[in-house]
Amino acid sequence: MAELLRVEGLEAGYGPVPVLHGIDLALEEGGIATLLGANGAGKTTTLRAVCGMVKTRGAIRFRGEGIEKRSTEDIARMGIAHVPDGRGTFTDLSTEENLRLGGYVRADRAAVAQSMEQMYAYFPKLAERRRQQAGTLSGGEQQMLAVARALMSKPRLLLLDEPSFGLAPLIVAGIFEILRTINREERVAILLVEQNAAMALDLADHAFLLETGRIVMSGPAARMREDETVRRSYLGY
Amino acid sequence: MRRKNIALAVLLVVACALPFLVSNFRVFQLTMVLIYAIVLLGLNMLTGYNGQISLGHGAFYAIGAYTAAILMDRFGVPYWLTIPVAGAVCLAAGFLFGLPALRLEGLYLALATFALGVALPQLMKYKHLEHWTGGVQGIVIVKPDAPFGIPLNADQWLYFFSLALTVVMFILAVNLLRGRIGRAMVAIRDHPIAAGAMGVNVAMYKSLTFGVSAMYTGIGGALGAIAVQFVAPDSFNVFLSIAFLVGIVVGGLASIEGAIFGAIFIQFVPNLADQISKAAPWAIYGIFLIAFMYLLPGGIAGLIKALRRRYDR
Amino acid sequence: MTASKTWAPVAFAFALAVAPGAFAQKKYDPGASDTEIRIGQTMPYSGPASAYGTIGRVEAAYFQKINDEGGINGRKIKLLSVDDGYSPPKTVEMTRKLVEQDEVLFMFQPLGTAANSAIHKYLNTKKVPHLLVASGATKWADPRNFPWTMGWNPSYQTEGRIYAKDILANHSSGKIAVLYQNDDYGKDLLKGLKDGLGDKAAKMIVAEASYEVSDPTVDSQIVSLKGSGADIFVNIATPKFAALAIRKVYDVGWRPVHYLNNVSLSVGSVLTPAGLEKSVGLITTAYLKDATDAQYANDPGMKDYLAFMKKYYPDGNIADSSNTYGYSAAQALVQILKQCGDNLTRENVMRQAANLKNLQLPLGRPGVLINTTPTDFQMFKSMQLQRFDGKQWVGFGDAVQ
Amino acid sequence: MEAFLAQVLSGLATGGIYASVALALVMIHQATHLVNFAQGEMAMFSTYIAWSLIHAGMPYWAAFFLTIAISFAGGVVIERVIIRPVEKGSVLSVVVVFIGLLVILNAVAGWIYSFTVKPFPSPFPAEPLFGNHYLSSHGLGAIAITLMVVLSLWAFFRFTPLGLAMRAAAQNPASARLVGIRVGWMKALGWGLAAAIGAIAGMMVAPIVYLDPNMMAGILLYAFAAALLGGIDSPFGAVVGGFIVGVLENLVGTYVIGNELKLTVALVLIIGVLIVKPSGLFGRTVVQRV
Repeated sequence: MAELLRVEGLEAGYGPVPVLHGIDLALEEGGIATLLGANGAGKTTTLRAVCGMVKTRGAIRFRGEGIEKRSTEDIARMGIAHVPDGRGTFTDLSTEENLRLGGYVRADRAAVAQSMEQMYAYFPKLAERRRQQAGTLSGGEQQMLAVARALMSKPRLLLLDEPSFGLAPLIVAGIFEILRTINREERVAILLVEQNAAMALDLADHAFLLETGRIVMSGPAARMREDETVRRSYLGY
Repeated sequence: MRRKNIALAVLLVVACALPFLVSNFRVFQLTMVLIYAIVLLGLNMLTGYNGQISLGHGAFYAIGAYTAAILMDRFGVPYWLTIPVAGAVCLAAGFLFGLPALRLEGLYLALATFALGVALPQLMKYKHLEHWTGGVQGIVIVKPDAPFGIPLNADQWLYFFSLALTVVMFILAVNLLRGRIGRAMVAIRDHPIAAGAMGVNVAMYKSLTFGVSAMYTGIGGALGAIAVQFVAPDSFNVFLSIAFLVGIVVGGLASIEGAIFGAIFIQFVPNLADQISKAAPWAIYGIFLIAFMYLLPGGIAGLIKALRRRYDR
Repeated sequence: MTASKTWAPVAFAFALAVAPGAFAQKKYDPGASDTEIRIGQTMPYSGPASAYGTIGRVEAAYFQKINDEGGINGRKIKLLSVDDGYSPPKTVEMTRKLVEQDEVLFMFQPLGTAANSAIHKYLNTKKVPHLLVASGATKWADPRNFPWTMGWNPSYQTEGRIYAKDILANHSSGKIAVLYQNDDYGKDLLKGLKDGLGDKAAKMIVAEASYEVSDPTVDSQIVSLKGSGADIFVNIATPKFAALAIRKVYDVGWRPVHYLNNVSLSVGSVLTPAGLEKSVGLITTAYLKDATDAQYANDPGMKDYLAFMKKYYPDGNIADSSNTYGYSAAQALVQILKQCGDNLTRENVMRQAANLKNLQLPLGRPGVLINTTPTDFQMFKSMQLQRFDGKQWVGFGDAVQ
Repeated sequence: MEAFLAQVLSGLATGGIYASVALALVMIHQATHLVNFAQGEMAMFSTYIAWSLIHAGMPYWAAFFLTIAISFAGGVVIERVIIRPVEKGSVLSVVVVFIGLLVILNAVAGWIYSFTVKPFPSPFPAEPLFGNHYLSSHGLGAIAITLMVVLSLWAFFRFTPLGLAMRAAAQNPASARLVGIRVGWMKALGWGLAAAIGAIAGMMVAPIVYLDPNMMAGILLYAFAAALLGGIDSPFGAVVGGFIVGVLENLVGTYVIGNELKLTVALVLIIGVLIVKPSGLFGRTVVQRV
């Protein structure tokens, strides 16, 4: 299986405050990896660093190409879709317009329309809310919208930041189910940041554990799940 | 700290000596610098420290000026007594305008104050106010002579009067801004929500800042009226408000000494601009404005601070 | 009898000694020397009234021409014209600079009523001539209280009275509507009109409407005025608004007897924008010729003016009546300075300014002469009524007082 | 009654002027969430460009469209060169730059073209339509063009991907970048569009108020009032707001407080709307749920 993303010695921060102190990670095409860690460990910053939203040092290679100097727009156009924390919904626009924006970078109009129908098939709730102002959707619907919008660009890599945040367990389960389906059917790789480590490890095939800006442990998800530290600190049993 | 005190003392001695060294006309110009410094200090409290943009402070300057002129002309009130009255009137006017303005953020406040600055001169001509304001003709007032037989001419006396007032206003401002109130003002500018959460009464502070800022400006206006000996609606057009804004930007936002640099700038640079280009003096002014924003966002005060830091090291 | 005879030669000799002229010693006040006469001026080169800045420019150009031709009695004129942004505080500052630091002999044509009001007292206290003030307020001709100030424009009140007189003579049963600019100039002219109408004013004026220079149009005012049923319209507006009013009056189908104030008589910059066909029948007063009026195409004074503009002020707009205005004021000043001879004291400058006799300026309307005396500082006392025929202004009647 | 009607009609004519300038203001706001104080002066400057072209012998409509194109390019350049460097700074720095721009454009226009008023041609017939005396053909034509501009804008924002991208970029720049929108260019494009609309506004206004460097000075404040009244994010609202302000100004000026206090009316309107209903009559109030 070919390597999709490789990060080496990644450092990043906000202004003078460093957050990441040299991170290495890799992800295969079509794989799912999860970043675990406490609040403030640097998970969100890692995702932001990958898509050029913060100043970084170190190497980031996507499909063999260095992207650390690229702008967010270019990175998005290369096939990395990011569902940021807070979901980044365009609240004043309608559901459908949000989806259309997801497919903004694709030239083929017919294919975009097809993708849109596909999203409505994955998330029937969104089809019902097609014309509704996105800001008025429920939290779960907004999360679905965010994922759907990201998928509209036909990405190779989906960066997901806390998709379960603030949602009822039932809804979270639904979303994760769809993520699994999408990963399987569309061959989209996923890099997932998640508070709910149990669910994340369930979904992922590989996991990285972050502590204060460093990767302290990594390995196949199944093995990580067995680890004593992980279990005690993140799985809570 | 000691070095700073020495510098201030030297500055004050120079300021006291100047009127005996230069011509009366220069003394008048220096008086205007002092007046503008008071105004800019007031505007800087509002815009620099508290983050509320005003494009209409010329209106408060006008209210202060008219208060002084009407009191002197119609009621024979001595000039020195008009200053606190003008300050009080503007404090009230600023507070009242600040109340609704509270709800306006950034650009919208700029817009509302801009409208105020444009509309107020027209109000001064209103026929029902004409009896007081002198309508379009304005009011001519008499420049006060030095009291108690002090051997100073009228220009020099007014200069020292303004100097004393400036010193008092600056000391008040320093105490205000460096203390609890000043910290609250800055907190509101930088983190309005956090400031509210920490128990700062944001609404009260904002309107109060507006009031105090207007008070400073009004005191400047009253002094300005006495120095110029004339008020008319034409004196307070929207360009005046813009000049004040230019003053705090060039002098240095959120800087107390910046008010002085800004005052020197708006007093003398228009004359320079006029000499550079008779065709379009304001174009030069506009270029200055934008250039400062790009090259010296901290204004002259920021530049001096940076230079001193380098020199100290 | 005997005594006076004995003393007569002595008195004569004494008179010669003090009289200005060939026998006089060269006498100078600050600003004057053997080679130069320094003059100060404030002008709104920037700010809301910058349209008038061209007056200062055309005057500087005219003095350049005079200097190129050898100056006045061998002295060059140096005009220090500075920007006051139309802001009275700045006028005060710049005037003090000119008087106290640059030591000008006198102030020439500072512009604006408010600006001049701000320096009125100062210059009279300092005894510095405040000459040919560029404003038509009546207060500039008050030699008893302000002997150092003399205006240039015919006073607005006088102009208003001239219209009143014509109305009373020709349309005494009419109903009058007035549009005026809400400032000193508009109100002064309106006052003159009312004074001229006397006790009939209250009855005859059926509607008044003011506008502000910040108004985009005067449409609403014109509609109201038309609604008053008036059949006489007095248009007291500066060029842009006068043009707006002329056009609107015509467009709403109102055909009153239309008096247009003098500041807006320019064919090029008022009547053409308003539409010449819409301007037919307008009545105004004039003291200067209009450079855009075809009837002066072969007028020698006008030809000189156009040649001057071409050579010395090619950027200037011929259609702008501010340029003929400044040119004429500069010529009047040159006459005053010529009369001063070598006695260039402030007192003598003022004395000569108050001693202009039947001066016919090249651009003055025929019969409109300048006369001043120590008790009468009003430059223009007579103006001529004229009517627009669709192409040019045609004078009618005599020059009226 | 006839007088009243006449005031309303002439108010509509003036309202059309406010509407067109307000539209340009709304436009920049849509693209950048800024209120451009220099909008009026930009429109004035564009109109001078048109005037120069027409005086050089170009036919009206050719000059009209060329001016729009030049103004569009000018707007883009202004954004890239002048606004960009301060965009990330405080609101104050943006306001200061706007003010600087206003002052420069006004002074330069006066310097190049002098302050004398110039007549500006209208593409519409001189004869009034339907024999009414209060709305000239030009007034009606200008209103029609304004409405056309609003409609095409509405369609552009509603139906084209580019329009959608511009709205997204203004609303949530971070998210817009994540979907691959070049936010910087969207803003520049917004400025270009606003400048182009301003140019149309200027060319429609100038035949009514004559062309001079201070042409927009009086209009801008009323246009602000109109834009705010209609809702600063609603092009349609801006146009309706313009008409309301125009009529209101006439009626209040004529029947209530007299013509001397019209600016005060605008002031009260601006502050009143901002306080009572900041979203204006037609602006969207966003309901946020978390």
